[in-house]
Amino acid sequence: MAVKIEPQIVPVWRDFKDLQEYEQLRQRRPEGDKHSALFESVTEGIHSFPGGFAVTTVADGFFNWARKSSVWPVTFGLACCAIEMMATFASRFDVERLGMVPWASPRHSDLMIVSGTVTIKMAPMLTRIYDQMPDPKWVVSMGSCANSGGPFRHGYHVVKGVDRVVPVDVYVPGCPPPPESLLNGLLLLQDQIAHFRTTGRRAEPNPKVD
Amino acid sequence: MPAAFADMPAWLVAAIASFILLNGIALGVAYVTLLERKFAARMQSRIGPYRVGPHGLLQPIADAIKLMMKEDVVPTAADKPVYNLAPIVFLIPCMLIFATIPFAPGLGVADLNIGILFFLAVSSMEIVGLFMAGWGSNNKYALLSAMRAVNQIISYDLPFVFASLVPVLLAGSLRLGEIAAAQAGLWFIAYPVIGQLGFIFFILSTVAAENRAPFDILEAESELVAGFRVEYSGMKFALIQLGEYAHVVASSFLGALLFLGAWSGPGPEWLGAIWFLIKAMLVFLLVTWVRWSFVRIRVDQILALSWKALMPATLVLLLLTAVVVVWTGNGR
Amino acid sequence: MSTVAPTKTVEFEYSGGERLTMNMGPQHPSAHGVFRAILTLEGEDVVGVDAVIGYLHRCHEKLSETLTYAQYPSIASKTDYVAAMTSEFAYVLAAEKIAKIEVPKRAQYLRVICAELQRVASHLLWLGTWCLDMGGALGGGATIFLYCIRERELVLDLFESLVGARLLYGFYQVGGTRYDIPPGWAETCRETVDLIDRRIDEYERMLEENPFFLARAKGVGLISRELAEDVGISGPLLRGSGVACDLRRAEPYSSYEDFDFRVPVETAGDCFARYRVRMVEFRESLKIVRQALDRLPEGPISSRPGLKSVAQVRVPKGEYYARVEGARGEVGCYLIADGSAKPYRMKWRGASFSNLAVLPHIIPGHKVADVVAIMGSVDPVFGEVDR
Amino acid sequence: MTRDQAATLIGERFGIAQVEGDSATIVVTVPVEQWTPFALFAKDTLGCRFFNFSTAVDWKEQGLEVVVRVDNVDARFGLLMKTRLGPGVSACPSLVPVYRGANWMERECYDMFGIRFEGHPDLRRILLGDDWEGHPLLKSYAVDTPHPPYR
Repeated sequence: MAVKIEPQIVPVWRDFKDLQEYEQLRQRRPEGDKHSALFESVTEGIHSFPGGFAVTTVADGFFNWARKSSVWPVTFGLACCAIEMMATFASRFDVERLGMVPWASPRHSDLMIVSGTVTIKMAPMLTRIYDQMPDPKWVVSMGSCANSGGPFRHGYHVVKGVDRVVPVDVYVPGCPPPPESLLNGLLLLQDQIAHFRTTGRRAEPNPKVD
Repeated sequence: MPAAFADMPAWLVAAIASFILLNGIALGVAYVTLLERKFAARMQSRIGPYRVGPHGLLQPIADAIKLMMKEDVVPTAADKPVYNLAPIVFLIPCMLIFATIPFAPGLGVADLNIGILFFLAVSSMEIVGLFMAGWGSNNKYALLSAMRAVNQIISYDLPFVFASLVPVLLAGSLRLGEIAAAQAGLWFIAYPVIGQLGFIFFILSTVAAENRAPFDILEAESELVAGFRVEYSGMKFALIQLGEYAHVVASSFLGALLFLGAWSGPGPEWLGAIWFLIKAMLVFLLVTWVRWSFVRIRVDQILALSWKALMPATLVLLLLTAVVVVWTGNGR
Repeated sequence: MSTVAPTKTVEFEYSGGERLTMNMGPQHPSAHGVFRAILTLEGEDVVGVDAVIGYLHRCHEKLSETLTYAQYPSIASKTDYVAAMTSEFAYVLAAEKIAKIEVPKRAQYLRVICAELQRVASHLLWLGTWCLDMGGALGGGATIFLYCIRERELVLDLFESLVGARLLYGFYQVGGTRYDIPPGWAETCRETVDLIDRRIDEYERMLEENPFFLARAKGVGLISRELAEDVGISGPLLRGSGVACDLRRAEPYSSYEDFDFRVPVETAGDCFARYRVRMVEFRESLKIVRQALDRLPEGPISSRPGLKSVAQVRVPKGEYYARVEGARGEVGCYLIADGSAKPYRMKWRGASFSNLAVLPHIIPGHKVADVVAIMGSVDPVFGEVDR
Repeated sequence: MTRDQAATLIGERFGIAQVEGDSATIVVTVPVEQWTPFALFAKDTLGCRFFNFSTAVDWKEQGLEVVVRVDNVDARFGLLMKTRLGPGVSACPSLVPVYRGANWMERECYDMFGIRFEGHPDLRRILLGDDWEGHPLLKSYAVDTPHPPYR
C-alpha cells in the first residue's frame, strides 16, 4: 500500500517576488507561535468563559515568568562572536544564574544566539536550525555582522543582516560585543518575554524595552 | 501501618501510597537536578542558578512549566507510535524501582521478599524505552546512541548485579528491609576490604548503568549531539530527563541502603528517613563529582573495562565474600 | 483517490556493505564553529570522510583589495579571531617589508609581548574546547573548559586595559603599534603570568593523572612526518610529528632572536604529542613575556611618530611573503603592492586551512568518538580556514 | 643544501635565469609546460618537501599567474614558484600527484579564479556553494556583486 504523505507547503524565499515581501511575511509570522493544540483550546475556552480573562491573565503572567526564567540557548557558534558567547556562558559571567543552560540540540532550546557573520552558504542551515527549534522561540542577533553585515557588509558572500533570514527579537551591537553587552541583551530579551501572550501573537513593541 | 489506614481496603492504601510517592519523586527529582547544578557550578567556580526565586530555588519549577508549554515536535519521518510511546516506556521502570525501597522501617510501597532482584531487573528495563526512542526518532545520532546504549547496559548490568549481591550475601537476605536492618551495628562499607571494594565496584557500575559521564557515550554531546533524545522536545524531553534523574536517585538510594546502613544513625527513630535521604544524597553527590571531573571514554574502551576488568573483579569479590561469610558466619 | 508516491522516509543508505552516512555539522557541538564532516560509518568505525568548509567565507582577500594598509589590520584580526594579535602581525609585517620600514625596538618588543600573551590565551581556549570535545558539555570536559576560560579572561583583561577591546584589537599598525602600555600594566602582567604558570601545572596534573584522558589521547590521530610536510601542516601539529620547525627560531622576526626559549618537539605524532607540545609552549610563551617585560627598551612606539594612526601609508611596488608563528602555526600573508594605498592582491595563508586539510588523511580507521578528539587536537579556527 | 646551492642548481638544470628573492627565498618563474617536472625536482632534489601554499594572481589583460610556495624545513629556505598562464588561458597542470597538500589549495584556486587544474582528483568548489556563479577573486568581479535572494 502506498503511503499517502501530504506535502507540507512552507513558504520559502523562492516563492516571493523579492526579499522585502518575504521579510514582511516572516516578521508577521502568519502561523504564529505554535503551542500544543490541547493547551491552546483549553486556554481559549477559559478565556471566552465569563470572567475567564482574569484566570488567563494571571496564568499568562505565571507562564511568562516560567518562560523567561528558563531560556535555553542552543550552542550555535558562527564566528568571532561565538568566542565571546562562550565567555558569557563561562564562569565569570555565568548565564546559568539566570537559568540559561546551553544545549546542543535545537529541539531542546528556546533561544538562538546568532553569533557572527551569516554567509550565503550558511543561511539555509541557519534557517533550518531555526525551524527545528520548537515554539515559542527567540533569536538574539549578536554583533555587527549578524545585525547588518558589519565590516564585511560589502563582501559578495555575506548576508547583510540575519534579520533577512529569520526574525530577530534583540539586537546586540558591538564587534564583537563584550559579554556584558550580551548579558544586557539577554536581560532585555527576558523583559520582552515577560510581555509574551499565550494567544499566539508576539508582544507589541514596548517603548520601555524595545 | 498507622491505625487510620487499618480499615481501608488494601488497594486504596496502595493507590494513596503510590500517588504520594510518585509526586514526591517527581518533585524530589526536580530538586535533585537543582542540587546537581548548584554543586557542578561550585566545582567550576561559578554560582549556578541564582536569580529565579531566592537562591534559584524556583528554577526546577520554571524549567518544568516551560517545558510543558513548548511545542511538541514530531518529525515527519519518525515512527510515530514508537516515538510517542518511548518516553513513557522509559519513565515507567525508572519510577517503578522506587516501589521496593523502604525509606524508613516499614515506610515503603512494597517491601518484596526479592526486593533487590526486582530492583535490578526493572532498572535494566529502561533500555526498552531507550531503544524505542532511538529507533523511533529516525535520526542517525539517535540510532547510533541507542545501539551504544544496548551494548553498554548489557555489559554493565552483570557487574552491577554482582556488586549488589555482596551485601545480600553479608545480610543473608534478598529483602531490602532486612539488608538495611542487618547493618544496624556496622555498615557494610565498614567491613574490611570486602565492603570498600564492593562499594567502589557498585559506584562504578551504577555510573555506567545510569549512563552518566564518564560513561555517557550514548548521549555524548560532542559526537551525537544529544543521543537518543535528540529529536524530543517539550514535555517528552522533560519526561525523559525525569526518568534519567529518577534512575540516578533510585540508584543512590540503593547504594545508601546496601552499603551505608540505610536509616541507621544517631538520634530518635523518626530521624531515620532523614538520615537515609542524607546518605543517598551523599552517594548522588559522589556520582556527580565523578561526572564533572572525568572525560568520557570511547565505546570500545568502555566495553573492555566492563568485560575485562569489572566483571572478573566483581565475580572474584563475590566468591571472596561467600568464603568469608561461610568462614566467619557473618563476614565481619 | 490518487495516491502519492511515498517520499523517502528511511534515511539510511545501504550501498553494498552496511554503511551509514552521518553528517557532523555545520551546527554541531564539536564543529568548533561551522565545519561539516560527512562521515561514512561502518558501525562505530569511520571509513570515509568528506570535509565541507566555506560556511564562514567572508571575502577577506577580496575586501583587502578595497581597504587601505591602515584600515585592513583591524579586519585582518578577524581571520584568526582566537589569536587576533598574530593575524594582524602577519599583514603589518608584509607591508613593512615591502615599504622597507624600520620598526622601533620598543614597538617590536610590545608586539612580541602581545603575540605571546595571545598565544597563551589561544592555547587556553584550545585546551578547554578540546577537553570539552572529549568530555562533553555535561561532563568533566566542561569543568576544564570553564577553568581554562577563567584564566583566559585574565589575559583578556590585560588586552582590554592595553587596547580597549577584548577579542579583536587593531593593536598593530604599519610602522609600529597603536598604543603604548599604560602605567602599572607591566606589574599586572607579571602577576597574571605567574598565576597562569601555576594554574597550568595544576591542569597538567589533573589531566595527565587521569587514565581516561590518556586512553583517549594516546595513539589517536597519528600524523607521520612525511604526511605532515606533504600536506603543509604547521605549528604544534608539525612539531608534534617530529619536525623542529618554529618560525620564531627559523626566521626570527620582530627581535625574536633576543629571547631565550625552547622549541618543543615530540615524535609520536598523536593527539597526546600535540597536547604535550602545546603545554610546553605555554611555559615558553610565558617565559618570553617575562624576558620582554624585563628588557623593554625606551623610545617611540611607531616609526611615524606624530602622525595620526589612521594616516595612510604609501607602499611602493613590490611583493613579499611575510609569515609569523601564530598559535595554530604558520600565518602567512602574501602581499602584492602596486604603489597605491591599497594592495593589488593579498593571499592569506591560514594555518588552520592546511591543518584541517590533513583530516581526510588521518580520520578513516578511527571510531566516531576519536573524530572529535582529533578535530579538537587540530584546533581549527574557521575564520582562518574560510577567510 | 643551502639556499645558494639550490639557486645554482636551478640555473643549471632548468636554465632559468630569473633567480631572485631575499636571503631565505628563491623566486622562480617557470614555464607552464615545466610546471610539474619543476615541482618534482624541487621536492626530490632540492628537498623542499613542505608544501606551504598555492594561489593565483589576476594580472588583468596579461592573464593569470599561479604561485606556489614550498619550503625546505631543514635547510630553512623557501622556493616561490610562479607560472604565467597567458591571457585567456585557465588551464594548468595540477601538483596534487607531487604534493598532497595541493589538493585543497588548488580547489580554492579553482573556486576563486576558475583555473582548471588538469589531473586534480577532485576539482570542485570548496569555499563557495556548488551553485555559485563566477569566480570572485578575478579583477572583473565586483566585490559587492549581489547574489539573489540575499543581495
